[in-house]
This record gives sequence, structure tokens and C-alpha cells, in this order.
Amino acid sequence: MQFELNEDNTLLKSSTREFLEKESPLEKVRTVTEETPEGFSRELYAQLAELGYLGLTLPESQGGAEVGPVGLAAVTHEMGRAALPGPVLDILLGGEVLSRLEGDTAANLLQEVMKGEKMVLLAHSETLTHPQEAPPAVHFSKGMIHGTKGPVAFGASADALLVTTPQGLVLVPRPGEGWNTVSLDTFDHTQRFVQILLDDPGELLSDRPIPQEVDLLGAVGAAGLLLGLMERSLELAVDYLKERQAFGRTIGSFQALQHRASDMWIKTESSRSAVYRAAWALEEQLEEAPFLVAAAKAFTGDAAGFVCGETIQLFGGVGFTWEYDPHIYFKRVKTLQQLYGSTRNQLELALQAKGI
Amino acid sequence: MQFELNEDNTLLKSSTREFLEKESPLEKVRTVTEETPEGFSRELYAQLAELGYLGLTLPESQGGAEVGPVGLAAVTHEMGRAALPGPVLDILLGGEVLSRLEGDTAANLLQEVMKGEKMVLLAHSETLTHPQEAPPAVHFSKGMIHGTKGPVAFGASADALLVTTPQGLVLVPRPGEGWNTVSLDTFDHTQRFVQILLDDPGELLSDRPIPQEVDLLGAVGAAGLLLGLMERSLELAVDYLKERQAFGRTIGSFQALQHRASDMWIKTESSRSAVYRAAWALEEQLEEAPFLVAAAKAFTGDAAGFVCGETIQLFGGVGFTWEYDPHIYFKRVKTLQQLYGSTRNQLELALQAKGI
Amino acid sequence: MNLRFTKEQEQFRSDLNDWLQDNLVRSWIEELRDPKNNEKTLFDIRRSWQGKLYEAGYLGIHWPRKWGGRGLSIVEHAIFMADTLHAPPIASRVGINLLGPALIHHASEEQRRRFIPKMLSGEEVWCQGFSEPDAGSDLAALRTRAIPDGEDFRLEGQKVWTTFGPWSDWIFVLARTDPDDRYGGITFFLVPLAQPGVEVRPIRQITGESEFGEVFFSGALAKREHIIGEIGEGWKIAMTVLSYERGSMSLAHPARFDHNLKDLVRGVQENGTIKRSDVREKVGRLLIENEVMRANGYRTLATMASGGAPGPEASLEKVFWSEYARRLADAALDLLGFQAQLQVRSPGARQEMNWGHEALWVRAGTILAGTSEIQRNIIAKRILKL
Amino acid sequence: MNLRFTKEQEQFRSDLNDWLQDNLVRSWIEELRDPKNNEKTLFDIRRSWQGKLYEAGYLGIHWPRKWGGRGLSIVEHAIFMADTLHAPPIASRVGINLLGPALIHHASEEQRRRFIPKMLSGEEVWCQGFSEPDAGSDLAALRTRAIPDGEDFRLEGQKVWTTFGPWSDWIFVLARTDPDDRYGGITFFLVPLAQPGVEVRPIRQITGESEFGEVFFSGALAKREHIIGEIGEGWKIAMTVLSYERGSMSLAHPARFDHNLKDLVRGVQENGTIKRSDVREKVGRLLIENEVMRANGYRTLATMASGGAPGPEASLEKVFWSEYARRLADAALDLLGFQAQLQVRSPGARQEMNWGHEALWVRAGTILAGTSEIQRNIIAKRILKL
Repeated sequence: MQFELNEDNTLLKSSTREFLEKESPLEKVRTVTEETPEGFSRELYAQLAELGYLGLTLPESQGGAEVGPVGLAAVTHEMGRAALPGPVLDILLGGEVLSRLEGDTAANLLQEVMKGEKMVLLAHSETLTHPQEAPPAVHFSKGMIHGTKGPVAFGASADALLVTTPQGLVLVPRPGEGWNTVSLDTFDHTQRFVQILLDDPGELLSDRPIPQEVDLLGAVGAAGLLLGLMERSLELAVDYLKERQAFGRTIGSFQALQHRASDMWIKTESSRSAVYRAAWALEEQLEEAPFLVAAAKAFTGDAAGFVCGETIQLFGGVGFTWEYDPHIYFKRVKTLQQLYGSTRNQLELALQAKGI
Repeated sequence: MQFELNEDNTLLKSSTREFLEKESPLEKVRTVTEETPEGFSRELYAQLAELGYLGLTLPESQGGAEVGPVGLAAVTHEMGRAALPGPVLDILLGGEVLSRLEGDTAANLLQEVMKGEKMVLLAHSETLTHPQEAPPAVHFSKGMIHGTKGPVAFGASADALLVTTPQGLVLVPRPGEGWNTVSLDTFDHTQRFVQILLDDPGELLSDRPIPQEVDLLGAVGAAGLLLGLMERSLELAVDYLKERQAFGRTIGSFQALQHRASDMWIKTESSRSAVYRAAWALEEQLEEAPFLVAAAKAFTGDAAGFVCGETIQLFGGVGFTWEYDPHIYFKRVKTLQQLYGSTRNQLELALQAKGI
Repeated sequence: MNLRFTKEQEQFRSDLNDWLQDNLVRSWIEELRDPKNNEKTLFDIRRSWQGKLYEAGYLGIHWPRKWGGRGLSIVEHAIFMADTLHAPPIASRVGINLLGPALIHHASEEQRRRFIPKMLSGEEVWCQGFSEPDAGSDLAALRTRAIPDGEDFRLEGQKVWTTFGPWSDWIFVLARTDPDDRYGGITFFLVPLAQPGVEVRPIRQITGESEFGEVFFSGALAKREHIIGEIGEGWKIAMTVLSYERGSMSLAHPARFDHNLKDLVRGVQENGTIKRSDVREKVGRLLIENEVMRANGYRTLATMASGGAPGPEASLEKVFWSEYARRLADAALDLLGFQAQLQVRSPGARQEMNWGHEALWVRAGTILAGTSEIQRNIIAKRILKL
Repeated sequence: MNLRFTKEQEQFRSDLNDWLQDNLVRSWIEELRDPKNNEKTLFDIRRSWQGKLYEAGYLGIHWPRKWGGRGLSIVEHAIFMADTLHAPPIASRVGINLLGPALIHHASEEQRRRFIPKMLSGEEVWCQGFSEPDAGSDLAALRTRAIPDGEDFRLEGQKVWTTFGPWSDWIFVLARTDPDDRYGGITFFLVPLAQPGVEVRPIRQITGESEFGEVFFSGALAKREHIIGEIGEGWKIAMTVLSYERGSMSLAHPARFDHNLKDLVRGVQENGTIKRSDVREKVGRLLIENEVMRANGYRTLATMASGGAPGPEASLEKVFWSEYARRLADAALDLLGFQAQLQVRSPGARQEMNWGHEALWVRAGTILAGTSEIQRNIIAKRILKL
């Protein structure tokens, strides 16, 4: 038995950290998320493409790096630590969908995606309220797609959308005049959500739903992001506890705060165990993998919410300021709890995986 | 506005405390619950009858003390503090049902109940598992009652049962050979639950269900018991924190334990506010009373579970011993959470009262 | 036991609501939703609303008549706070809540006449100058110094969490007149902001707004005639004023959560999940907890109405409402889905509730005005004597 | 990363389960349900079961062969603990878990030969003598004294939380040979219980059982030849032995909760509430939390298997399983209704799960072997360096 990453993944993880610390330090994250309309750096994403991150998990036969779920978790773990903005995981998942499709359109598009020449995102969600039974909001007929999709994260930046419809998966290239979007402004300033009003020509690429493996990869990737976000947030909290003075002592010497930090650490380390075990099970294609992945996403979502929320609390007044960093991790986490299978959905998937 | 009890209820509460401290100190509670088959003291209940407690809330016209819900809460509050064993609240509720019935049988029986000559208990529950839709387990026809009721608290001690059936409320006197019971042994050694196998003659007293006011009185009384149990448990915990030494200081000087105790106090005081406000609203017959009563029972149930559980924790090892007292309060609370409308049922009642 | 308002209080309440009918044109959330508004216009709305309230005699409700108050009790003030929830917050809220009691109980006749009326009318807006970067929970660690300069003093230092002051005219400041006496060396000054040696900077909050600010003093003039009480009494005064507002929010908090809960319930009815038993349990718990909070509030007011003064018990209400607010906002994000994350001006946002703002704002509640940790310390030490 | 057992470990597991097939006649809960059993007969069952395990070589699995062990790793031991959950607990569990490592790592050749075989076989049952009434979380505060008496020592004092000893033969004791040296004044003695000056009394637990006891020493003889290590090394030895069992329960705890969860799920299926979304959410959370606990367990074992030694990280597992056990038992009381309160021998009780006992027993988990508070102190100080 061995819990440590193998050599390749250890190298992948450390080089990802080095790259992000150098190319996307938190000051840069602040600049792109606060001052650019797209909310992420095109330059940085070009570098990510160059380094192969946009084809990370795709088969070598298709030009990908063929890194498994454990490597994916290791990479998103680092991207979470860096609070890397933008749709990198969504691009990866779009590629995963394309790589499973027949035909040249998908194959050629996939190459452009990996090269970073085109950004292709999935457009699946159709409701702003809680997922429930509702008639499909989008239809495809006679080569045209009609209806509204959203929220789509960073959808306005997409060069093409993979739109789920009752008729199947439809590829919709960005219209010449650009997308007809409504931008949705959430409490998480690092996001760029839009609703997209579709009335455009499209191409039916498949009549099958999005394969489960893609959802599982998405959940593992998101769990990795959450792990990285809470791990970094905990580091900030512990450093602050050691430096901040009150009543003539460092606040880290107060037992109530020590125990809070201990709980944060317990949740962070448990998330680490859960995320990598789930990723490993998926890589080994163990039967229990879907259950373990659902458990990992649900648990890390709650854990990260606690850790990043309490980091704000431990910082006290300054934790509530834009100037200090805790809010960046907290907001990202609160958003991620609802995406890639919300906590509540993952709990249901976990039960179903157990036949309950 | 005034939160304090009025003079009568203040006197009632303090005299109840004096009486119970004198006649039912915890050593006595231990003796009757641990060493007697019935689990309560007949002598003490005779005194309770003499002092009018068994007719506490009944109209003076019927020989009761006509104390309102606030007085009832004040009395059960003290009975909870004393961890008074036995079916005193059940006897009161049986009397409340009788007092609302027509006819001599009920009227005469009620007098015997108040005098303590007869113990009449409600037999309503029919399932050991979670309440759910199930066919009625008891039927009344041609003057005979057939079927099984239970759990009934202290049912083996009853001189007569008021049995709910699809046909109505049936009075079943204790058969000459005694009840045919199965005793149900729970983790709460202070209880005496039984299932009762009925195949006896009975008398139909009413074709109406048990009136809502009786359920509301039961919930208020139970909330009062819970308040008293947690209040006393908190006192034990705080005293122990002040006296117990570890690492060269009283453990009450450790901030983590101070904050735990603060949370216990917050829940206890909030329960006090909720219980007496609900009782007052019921006494004033305010429209919101059913909602407030449901809220009080549900909240105090959870609060008391927390307070009495953490008291065991704060006592450490000795808190887990039979010799020390915390377990007595904890067990009673865990049992009460499920009775007189379980927390889950009260939550549903609260929503319905709000039209949700 | 009697948790009813008196006839007079009921009358006060219905008069107030009649008056609001006639005078409150747009609710605060409508103003916030209006894209034409900005921080400046919103502040002007608050200021003019305060003027209206002043004319109608709804400010200083529980203050003595002779000092511009209405001579009623904290109960009427609590009713006012609860029933004007949807109105704009007044411009000088902190001034009226904190400085008012200081002036009434500790100031000279002359100071009262000079400052109270203009403060109430909103003609002079006040901000608070207690906290410092290194004196938050540990307020007595404050280091802003008042250096004697002839009759008067010169201020050197920095204050934070002042309610943001570009539109404030005055600040009340705790400053050190004796660096060696932790408590006895603190004095309570009233200082005009429009003078050399004062710089005000906004603090941007995680919500993106800037309701708070920092004030930097470098040789600003603090006149002796503007000292409240005696030199060295500042700490004593500050500690007492903090207690005069006890109970004023005891009805307002649960009323505010009633509003939020109503929107949450409407939301789960709209998205069709209200029949789910998990949703029912969560909503049920939130409903009853808010009702328990209200019970605590009634109890506080009843205790004060019958002459008692709630001491550290106020810590209970602070912990309860601030931590409840977090649970409620988190539940809304869970039960209402993406919609609950939207900011008030975003398409698709709920109209009656600014959840996107609430989800972040609630994080301040457990920190400001005494963190949850400090409140628990107070309960343990002053009430449980641990 | 690789969380698979080795081929050999898988082989060990299947051999073990084959052996259990042939040798485990009745599960422990069946024995507990059997009204013919009492504390004495139940203890005999434990003792004879231990004998069987010993003959089959399943005790001291991870101990060196030369000391009667099997020379395998902690992983095989963890597998054994998980797969023998339903079997009777062995009689000398504490002796084997705590004294064993002390003998192996700190005792003389002669002492090992004298004590290890009989301890493993169950011929000699050991109980623990560390805690005292005033030395619980603060173990080093222990006051039991060992007074020199010629070559040997006489014990004066009291021990508690000894696994109940009417059927124990020996006790291992930490006693003070130097009252003034808090740590260095503690020595590790092996003492026979059957001698004058030793009195053993049961401690009744809130469950009604008496698995623990108190031992009173008044002049009991503690032979020098039965000291482990040197005089004054007792504390060092005690602290190290506590660490040798790390990981041994890492699979057993989640396996135990699998069993409890299975019964909970069966219960809500039987009472028809499994379709309720509130029940599904509660059960779902409990399921995944147990799976995360197992992930932590695998990680601990993997770390140890690849040569690492889990240090204070063990506190994580202790806090996690003990607090999870409380949540699970409380959920069962909530979801299974009255039935879950019933004791194992009561009519109507669930057959496969002793919930009535569990609801109380879980209260010990967060207290014994280092309270949750102590564990959090350890994490804060040793890991987070606060």
C-alpha cells in the first residue's frame, strides 16, 4: 500500500505549482478577476495549452497527455491552491466529450481545443432555480438550435458550445455577431456566468447523453479544486493565528481558536484522503469508484465551506475586507459547492451507487 | 410586558421545588428507578394527589386546581429539575381527556384519578418503529377490545387505559388477572415501557379523537420537563468545571470548555424563553399558540440533548459512570425527545401551523 | 407573565405604520435595485429619510424629551426598529446609537445643546472612532494619542471600522491622554473631520461595498471643550454607552429574518421542492429557531420594561442572531440553487431578498461589535463565573 | 498511489475468513442476546475464544516471531481486527495491545519469556493500571506511590478505568518512585492481583455493565524483577507503547460502522421511510462520512506500510470515529424511532444491532483514551504548531 503519488504525478504536481506560483500569483488573480471583462487571462490559458494542460486527461492517441484521474486531482489541487480563475476544468471536460465522439468535426475541434485555439464549453444547465423536473428549454431541429441555456460559467468567452438538447448533443459555433448573452452577476466576483439565448445554426454531434465518465472526471477535478482552496485557506488562517496579537499574546494561543483550527485541519486532511482515494479508484476503474467520487465531492464541498468560512472568522475584521485574501477562497468554494454535481446531488448519487 | 411569573405561579413553582427536594431527592429517584419494579413511588404519587398535582390543570368546577399552561410549565420545569420518575404528566393528560368527556363514567373516574385512587393512562401508540401509515392495530366491537397497544409508559401500573381505536376512545379497566403485557427494556433505565395485548371488555366513551388542546398541553408539559432536566444538568456541569483540577488548574479555566458551557447556557436560556412564551400564548389562547408550542417542544428537545450530552463529556470519565448523575438527565432527555410529539413531528406541525 | 405591548405601545405602532404608509415611498431594496442609484445618491436618500423621521419625532424615541427625544421606552424604540426594516437606514445611525447616550448621560448641558439636535436631524453626520488596526477585540489596546497642545490636544493615530465617512462631518474618538494607564488613560473626544490632519479612506468589504472606512490623524485638533466627561473617563463612558442600546434590535432581528424566511419559503414553493421532507425539515428548523430568537427578544424587552437591565445576557442575542443569519443564508444557497447567488441587480435575482449580498454580509455579523468568541468569553466569565 | 493489499495480505485475509467459517460458531451479539449468558459466562467465552485465536496464530500478528508473534505487519493486524468484528472480543485485549509492545520493546529477555506466551494464550489476563481518579487527561499527575521495601517496592494508591479485573490475574501499573519528578519519577511495574493489599472493585457504567473497575493498593508487593525498563522510565515507556497500536483499528472502525449503517438502512427500508428525502440525506451523509473515515484509515496504513510512522495524525482518526459514532447513534434514534431505544434482549429490539447500548456507549468514545478536547490540543500544538 502506498498513499504518496507516483513519480510522474509528484513531478506533475510540483511543476504545476511552480508554474502557477510564477505565472499566476494571487496579485495576478486579483487583476484578471477584478479588472478584466472575461475574468481570466488569455495569455495564461495559451501557456496552459502549450504545456498540455488543456489535453491533460485525453488519450495520447489523440494528442493528449493521457494523465489519469489521480494526476487530474493533483493538478486541480494545485489550481485550487492558486485560486486559478477561468474555465480550465470546463475546457478539459469539453475535450473529454469531444474525444468520445465519432467523426472529423469533433476530432478536428478537439485538436484546436488542446492547442488553445478554440474554447469549447458544455452548455447543460437550463435553470437558475433548484434542479427539478421541467420541460427542456432548448430544441434542435432542421439544423437550428432554439432556446436558452445557463448558467454557463465563462460562456461569453466560448468559441463554440456543446449544447445538450432532447435531440442530442449539438455543436454551436460562436455566431459572427457574438453570443446573445445575459450576464448573471453572483456574489462570487471571480466568476462570469451567463445565460445564452440560442437561435443559431448548429450541428448534431451525437444522440447520446454526456457519458458518466465525464461527470466523474468533473467531480474529481472539482473535488481537487476544493481541496486546494481549503488547504491554502487553512495555511493563511494558521499563519495569521501565529502572527496576530490580542490581549498581549498571539491569538493562536487561545484554546478556542486552536480547536477551531484543529477542526479545519481535520476536515482538510480527511478531504485529502477522500479525494485521492476516489481518484485512484476511478483510475483503477474499481466498481466502487462512482460511490467514492460522489462521497469525495460532497464531503470536500462541505469541508471547504467550513474551512474557508472559518478562515474569515479567524481573521476577524480584516477577514471581511476586500484587501485581505480569505474571501477569494470562500467565494470560489461556495460557487463550487453547487457545480459539478451539487452536494445534495452527490449525496443522492452516492445512495444510488450503493443501491439504496 | 413582563417575563417573570405572576405571584401564584411563582409560589406554585417554589413550593413544588421545596416539596420535590424534600420528598424526592436524587437518591430517592435512584432507589425507585433502580430497585422497584414500577419505577416510581406510589407513596410520592399519593402525596402529589393530595397536594392537587394530579388535577393541576383541571377546571375548579371538576375539583381541579385550574392552573393554566404557564403554571403547568412551571411545575414540569421543577419536575424535570428533580428528574421525577413516573407517569405524572401522562396522568394529567388522561385527566384532561376525561374532563372533556360527557357522562358519569368519565366524571367519576376523573375524581378517582385526582384523588390518586386510580391511575388512568392513554394508550395511543401502536408501533415500535417509526410512525407511519399502518392499519389500526386495535379494534372495538360488541363491548370488547382486541389488539396490541404500545409502547405505553408505565402502562403495567395503570388501573385503566384510555385506548384510541378507529371506533373512538375506549375505556378498558385493568382485568382481574392484570394486564397482559410485554415489557420493553430501553436504554433509559428510569422508564417502564410495555406493550399491552388487549382482549378485554371495554366501554366506548367517545367517538371523537383526542382533542388538540390535550396534545398542546402535553407538548408544553414535556417542554417544561426538558427545560428542567437541561437546567439542572448545566448546573452540575458548571459546578464540576469549577471544582475539577487538571494540569494544575480548574478545568473551567480552559477556554474550549468555557465556550462549550456558554453554548449550553445559550441553549438553556433560549429554551426557557421559548417554553414560557409558548405556555403563555396557549394560556392566552393566541392564534399562534400551536406554532409556538411546536417550536418550544422541538427546540428544547434538541437543546436538552446537546446540554445533557455535553455534561457527560465535561465530566469526563466519571460522566460515563452510573455513580455520577449526568446519565440520569441524559437518558430522560433522549426518551422525551421522542415522546409528546417527537422533534420531527413537531417540526411538521410547526410548518402546518404556518400554512406551509 | 405578559408579553403583550401596552395599549399605548400598540397605538404607537399603528400610528407609526400609518405614517410609513404615507411617507415611505420606496423600500430600501427598491432603491438598491435601481441602477440609477450609486453610493452617493443612496447616502442622500438615507440622509433625507432621517430628516423626515426627525420631523415626525421618530428619532431618539427612548431619549428624554428635553434632549430632543420622545421620552418613551426602549420597547417603542424596538418596535420602531422592527417596523421600519424596509425603510432606508438613517445616515447617522452609529452617531445616534452610540454617541447619543454618551451625550445624554455624560456630556455637559452646553455640549448636549450643541450636538444633539443637529445629530438627530442629520444635519451633522457622525462616525465612530473606537477600533484600531491593532485594537479590535482588545479595544483597550488602542494607541491613538491625544498630545496636549495648550488648552487643547492634537491627535496622532489611526482608526478603522468607522462607518464610512466621506459624507460624515464629525467623528467621536477614543484616544490616549496617558500612554501608561490602560483604561484610565483613555479620553472621549468629539472631532470635526473637515480639518487638516484628518484623512479618511474607504475600506472595501468582501461584498464590494464600502460602508466602512479608516481615519488617519496626523496632528488633527481635538478641542478640550469637545471632550465628553473628564479626561481619562473615555473607557468608562464607551463601555456604558454600548449598553444603552440593549434591546433596541430585539424585535428587528427576528423581523428581518421573518422577511428572509418568507422569501425562502416562496422560493421553495416556486421551485416545487417545498413538498420534499428534507426541505421541510430545514425550513422548519429555521422557522422555529427564529421564533426562539423572538422569544429571547421579548424576554429582554420585558425584563427592561419591568425595570431590570439585561447585562451580559445581551451576548446571547448577539451570538444567536449572527450565527442564525449564517445558517439561514447557507440554507438559501442550498435550497434555492443558483438563483440565491445572484446579486440584487442581476437578471434572475429574487426581487424581495438580496441573497447574493446576504451570503457574504452574514460573515460580518459574527465578527463586528464583539466576535462570537468574545461573546462566549463574556458569558463564561460574567454569567457562569468560570 | 496504491491502496490495494498485497497478494500475501489478500491471502492472509481469505485464510482468516476460512478459519472463521470453521471456528466462529456464534457471533458476539448472539451471545449477548442469549439470556443464559451472564458476565461470567461471557468472560469465559472471550477467554476460550482468545485461546482458539492463539493456537491458530492470530494473536500478536504484527509481533516478532521470536516473541510468539507472527512477524507480519500492522496491515495484517488491521485486517484481522476488521474481519473479526463479530467474534467475541479477546479477554486480554488491553494486555496484548498495551503491555505487549512494552514487553517487546522495553523488557528483558527473561521477562518476555515469562509473560508474553501466557498473555497471548489467555492463561494470564492483564488489566491496565495507568489512570487515577485525579489523573485522567492529565496522566502525569498520577499519585500512586511505589515505596522501596528492601529489594522491592510496596504500592499505595488507586487506579481507575482498569478493564474490569475480577477475572484478571495481573495488572501493569505506572507508579511514582520519585514524588518530585513529574515525568522522570514514574516507573512501570507488573503486579499480580491475587495478593494481600490489592482490592478490585467494579465500576458500573451508564450502560449498566461493568467492563471497567478500580484497583486499590495498600502495601501490595511490586517486585523489582517485574519492573519494565529502568526505574524512572515508566512515563517514556507508557508514551511509546500507546503509539505501537496506531493503525490497528483503522479498518475495524469503518467496518463496524458499515455494520451499523447496514442495520440503519434495513430499518428505514422496513419502516418505509427510506424514500423520504430527509431520511435519504441523513443516511447519505452518514454513508459518505464513514467512507471518508475509511479513506483516512487506508492512508494511515499505507503510510505505515511504506515505512512512515503516523504521529499525532492518529488524533484525527480518534476524533473522527468517536464523534461520528455519536452522530450515527443519534440518527438511529431519530430515524428508527422507539425500536432503536430497545436493549438487545428486549422484545422488539433489532436483532443485528444493539442500538440501545450503542446510544450510551458512544458517549465513552469521545472521553476514553484521550478526550476529543485533548486530541484537538495535540493537533493544534504538535501539527499546527500553535
